[in-house]
Amino acid sequence: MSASEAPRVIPAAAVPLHRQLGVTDFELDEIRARLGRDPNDLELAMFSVMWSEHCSYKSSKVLLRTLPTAGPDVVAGPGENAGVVSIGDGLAVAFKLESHNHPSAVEPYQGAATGVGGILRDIFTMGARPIAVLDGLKFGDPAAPRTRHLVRGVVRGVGGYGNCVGVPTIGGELVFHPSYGGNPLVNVMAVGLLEERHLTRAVAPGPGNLAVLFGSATGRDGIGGASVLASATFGEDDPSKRPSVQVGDPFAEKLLIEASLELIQRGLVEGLQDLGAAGITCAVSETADRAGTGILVDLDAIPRREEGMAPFEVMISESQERMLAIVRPQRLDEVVEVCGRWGVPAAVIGRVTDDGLVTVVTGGVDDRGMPRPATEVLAAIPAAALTSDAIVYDRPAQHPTHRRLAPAPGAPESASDHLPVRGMDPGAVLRGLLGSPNLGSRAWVTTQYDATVGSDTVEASERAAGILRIKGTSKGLACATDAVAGVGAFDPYLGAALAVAECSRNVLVTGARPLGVTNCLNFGDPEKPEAFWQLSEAVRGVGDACRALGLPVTGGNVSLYNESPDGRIVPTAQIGVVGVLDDVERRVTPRFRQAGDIVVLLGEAVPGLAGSEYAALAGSAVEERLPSLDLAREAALQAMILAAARAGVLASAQDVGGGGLAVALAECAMWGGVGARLSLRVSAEPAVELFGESPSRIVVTVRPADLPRLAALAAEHGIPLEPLGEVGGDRLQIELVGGGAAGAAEERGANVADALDCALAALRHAWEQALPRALGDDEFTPPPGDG
Amino acid sequence: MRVGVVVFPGSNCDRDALHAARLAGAEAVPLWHETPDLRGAGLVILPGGFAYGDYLRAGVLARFSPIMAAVRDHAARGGLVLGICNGFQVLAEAGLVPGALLRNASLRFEHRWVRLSVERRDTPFTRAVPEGMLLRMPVAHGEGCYYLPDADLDRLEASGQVLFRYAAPEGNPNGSLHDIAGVLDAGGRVCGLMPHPERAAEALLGSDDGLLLLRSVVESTADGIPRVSAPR
Amino acid sequence: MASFRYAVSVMPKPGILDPQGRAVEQSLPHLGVDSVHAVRVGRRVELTIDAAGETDARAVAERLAGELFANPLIETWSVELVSAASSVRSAGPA
Amino acid sequence: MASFRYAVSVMPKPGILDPQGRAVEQSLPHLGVDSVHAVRVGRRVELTIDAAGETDARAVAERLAGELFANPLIETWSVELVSAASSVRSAGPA
Ligand SMILES: Nc1ncnc2c1ncn2[C@@H]1O[C@H](COP(=O)(O)OP(=O)(O)O)[C@@H](O)[C@H]1O
Ligand SMILES: [Mg+2]
Repeated sequence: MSASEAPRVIPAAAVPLHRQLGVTDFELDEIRARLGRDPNDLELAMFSVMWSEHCSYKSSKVLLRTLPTAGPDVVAGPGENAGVVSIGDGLAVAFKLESHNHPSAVEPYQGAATGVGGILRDIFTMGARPIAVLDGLKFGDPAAPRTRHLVRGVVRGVGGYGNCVGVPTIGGELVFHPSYGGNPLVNVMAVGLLEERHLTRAVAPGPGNLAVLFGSATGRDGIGGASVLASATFGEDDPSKRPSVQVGDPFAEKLLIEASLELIQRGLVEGLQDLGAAGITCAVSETADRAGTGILVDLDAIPRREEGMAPFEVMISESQERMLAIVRPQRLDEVVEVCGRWGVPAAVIGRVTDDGLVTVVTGGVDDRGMPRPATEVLAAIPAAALTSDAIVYDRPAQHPTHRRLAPAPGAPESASDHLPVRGMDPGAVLRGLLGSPNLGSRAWVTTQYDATVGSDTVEASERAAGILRIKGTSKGLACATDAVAGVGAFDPYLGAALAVAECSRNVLVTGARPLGVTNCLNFGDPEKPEAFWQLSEAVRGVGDACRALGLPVTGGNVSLYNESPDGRIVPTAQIGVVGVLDDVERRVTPRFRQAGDIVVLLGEAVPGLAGSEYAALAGSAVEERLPSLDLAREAALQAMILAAARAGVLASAQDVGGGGLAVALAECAMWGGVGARLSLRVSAEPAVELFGESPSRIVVTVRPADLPRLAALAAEHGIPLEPLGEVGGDRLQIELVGGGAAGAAEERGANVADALDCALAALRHAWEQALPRALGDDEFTPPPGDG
Repeated sequence: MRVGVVVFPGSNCDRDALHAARLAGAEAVPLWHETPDLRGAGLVILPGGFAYGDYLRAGVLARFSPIMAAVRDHAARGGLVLGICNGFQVLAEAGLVPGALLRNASLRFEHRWVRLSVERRDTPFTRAVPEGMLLRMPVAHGEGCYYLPDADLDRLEASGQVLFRYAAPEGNPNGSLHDIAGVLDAGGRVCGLMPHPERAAEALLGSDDGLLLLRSVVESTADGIPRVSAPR
Repeated sequence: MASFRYAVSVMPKPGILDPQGRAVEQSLPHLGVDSVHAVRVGRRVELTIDAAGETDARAVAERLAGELFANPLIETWSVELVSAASSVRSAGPA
Repeated sequence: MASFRYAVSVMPKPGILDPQGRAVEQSLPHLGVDSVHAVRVGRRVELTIDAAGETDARAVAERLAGELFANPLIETWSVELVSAASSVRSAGPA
């Protein structure tokens, strides 16, 4: 007998309903204050889902308000289903990141699949055609059978949904860290393209307009905490009949996309809202509240998939693939025709009113959609009370006593005094890093994703950013998503700021100008002061970095309570950035291009190996320092690289990220199919220079004749520049020179190389085998050629 | 010449096919699956995607769409039909080309760039392909493992109905028998292939080899009347 | 008019490679099971048919099985009358 | 030691959305069929188990059904003893 089946000490009836629904006594008082009376059971159920963390952002709202949201390109910022930024020519891009962590932990395939479905709906609700998906995935130890099961299921689920709806998955990240063992993260970013004139808002204006629900019928999916109501309603009924796992139907979603976009393009809807968390309750209350209206819902008109559903089940069901449109009565026939042609059922379920209330009735409405005398009113709640006037907390934050030195949850207990910064064979370390689960080729994942459907994909997958061209223009879009969990584990502020810097750098190295930031904040239980402190530090980090880099935050998502019996996840601010390339033909890629090109390092290493992949490989780094981030320096570097790309100086460019400079160089060489002969000045420790992950560095190559122009740009922006050598051959050779290297020489053992010298084939082999080996899949055949 | 691209519910490469057909110099029009009217198209493309979600078995539900009767007639009259990926699965389920497409041997969805050898250049689909050239284009499917019982397979080979094979270095992504990537019907007018030529129609996207197939069709029908070139 | 519920079982033909069955077999040792072999994975479709009698209903079921649910090139099928409700019992905790 | 062949039927739980069943129903009008409803699509796994007796064999089959073949969150299953050969008759031209 599992814990949940154990006989309750307190009989269920002794626990008041609101508490069973997760509503605190204090919150119940707040609800009473807003209603001026006691809520009935249905109203309580509606409040419980709308005042959940997921819908109300009650713990994070005070923090999110501090984020910068304004910018010259912003068309729609936070508060809408997705942020929208202009890219000129009357075109705009909608993009957003969202989590589906908990559903994916329970049922990885369906959890991830419905996560993709949910974020796509946020995009096309705005009037944008979804054109790209990126996924930020975090798991525990790849050798653990449970992790393998989760990774397989989640990757299949992301692909299963995205491939079927026909939106290419062009990027993302897969990160293993022990703290995610009991609580994986599945964050999905979607990007859509729209004509600005088709921008659609999630509003319910115009009393008398109709509320039309279209898409799948409503079943008992995703009825979580409120299922306690079911026992009140159904007595002894088998709880297994109340499935809370949602099953995705990408085929239905594809039809929903086409129907929705056609409705928008033909100007048939006044407002459009997808149904996500809290289902119909959320959709009607948010659209009404935004428009300052009310909505009357005729419960009996809502198409159901199952018989015998209780009113609360219908009102809070999270059945997938549904949309709510607000329609003028005279356009209803056309709306029904469009939906019908796409095979999408549609039903009028209510009307916009002017009383500011969400009213739920049963027993019939008159021709005007208004209640008859005999009609029973099941619920009547001010729309604002459910949404904009929902409860907000200012929670206590408390930083942990060991801020930087506390080992991350799951990290090995014993700390080594120092990392082996001397006496190592750098080539062996590089192969070890490329062969590690976090840095190896992602082909095992990306071959399961359709990256080319849509015929717009210019670059995908292994690169820093995915690039799409925009048909009918010379433009391109660069998209990336990043988190820096390794550093976030020690310092949530720094981890979040680094993630913003890295993600926008990833977009910039393609030559694209970043337009905006979306984010997904994955944290623990906000009621624990330490977890709330982590969240508030991370928001501060995102805000500071965005201000320094001149980037508006246009939207995002917050996922809290990411904890398991094994502990809390490390603070994880997942960042998404979209940028525009004026001429996609002139994009810059990381691939080394041509023998004789000069390899140049822009920026310089700062000490601090904690949180790096090198530290993870070496075993432990809890005594080490963290790298530091100088946001002014980062901004200058980003301005410089954009100027260099625009001037056409760059033959290639790659951001220095996980695994440090050596890994960045190895990637440029492997993907370009050509090596390099380099020498690196080592001022302090070879490990810091080669494998440290200090930010604000980019490796570029230029034609020899272009070096002076690059140097001039670097000088102009105050960026340190160091030519390292030249492209050529089939090996990556890095000679270590300077004071730091000389000091190390004495300690070098007889078998240790003086320089890093590896055949590309050996690097590629390590890199290609990393992930299949980590996941124990020996049947996978990596694609030949460049990733 | 006019290319018609069938839009089934769940097709998701229909726009790509229309775009590529236009790049190849054709006039391209969408054809709605409920309407059995080919709008005068000389070539009908059944595009990639997941018609009816690929539920039950890839291609099987689409096979019963009203437009398929018109496609069948078109083929019977010697009109050209090209099924790409899901379109190939529909053609196979409908019996318009021989064989069945089983789940990939890896049991995974496979998105990869592959290389195709062109087994015959005397067909309306391949006449513009230079001798000896391997065509580079992506595959993206979960059920593309070509199967025919042994005896039928021998007959297929003998009659020259194998048109494309997966070639080195990437090789066979799905376990198809005889590395078969695309086949012809007995009359040589209907072609099904798993890889996506329409996604390889511009150098910017990595390859324009796929355009050669569409150019071949445009050339074959330059005078408006498809020339018949039956397989050996 | 009466309702009849059928289960149509569709299995890969003998001789057709069944990678799913093979994958199941390969995963069995991890579960500590070594007594299982000849695993084949197919489909089961349940449907309710309204008809005047069983003969008529079965004819529809057989037709759908052969034309829709199974591909005769690669699959075999059988049609079985089950009770009006699903023949599969509910199992496992929710 | 004897051999027992089982068929495990795995079906979507009642109440759980079955996109496949729904798509099949939607396309039935194209086949001129309007008497069919409540279509559910599941899996059928056949396997042979070596054991001293049926009780032991069935225990293995039940365990695999619940742990491997079905996902108890969204699926139900049933285990049925079939003849040593596949219970599905061969049909259509080979
Ligand atoms: N971390 C965040 N940063 C900025 N905006 C956020 C963040 N989290 C949520 N938001 C904004 O709050 C609003 C509500 O989010 P959400 O409930 O996830 O929307 P939806 O239900 O449409 O998915 C959205 O406009 C979203 O962009
Ligand atoms: Mg939304």
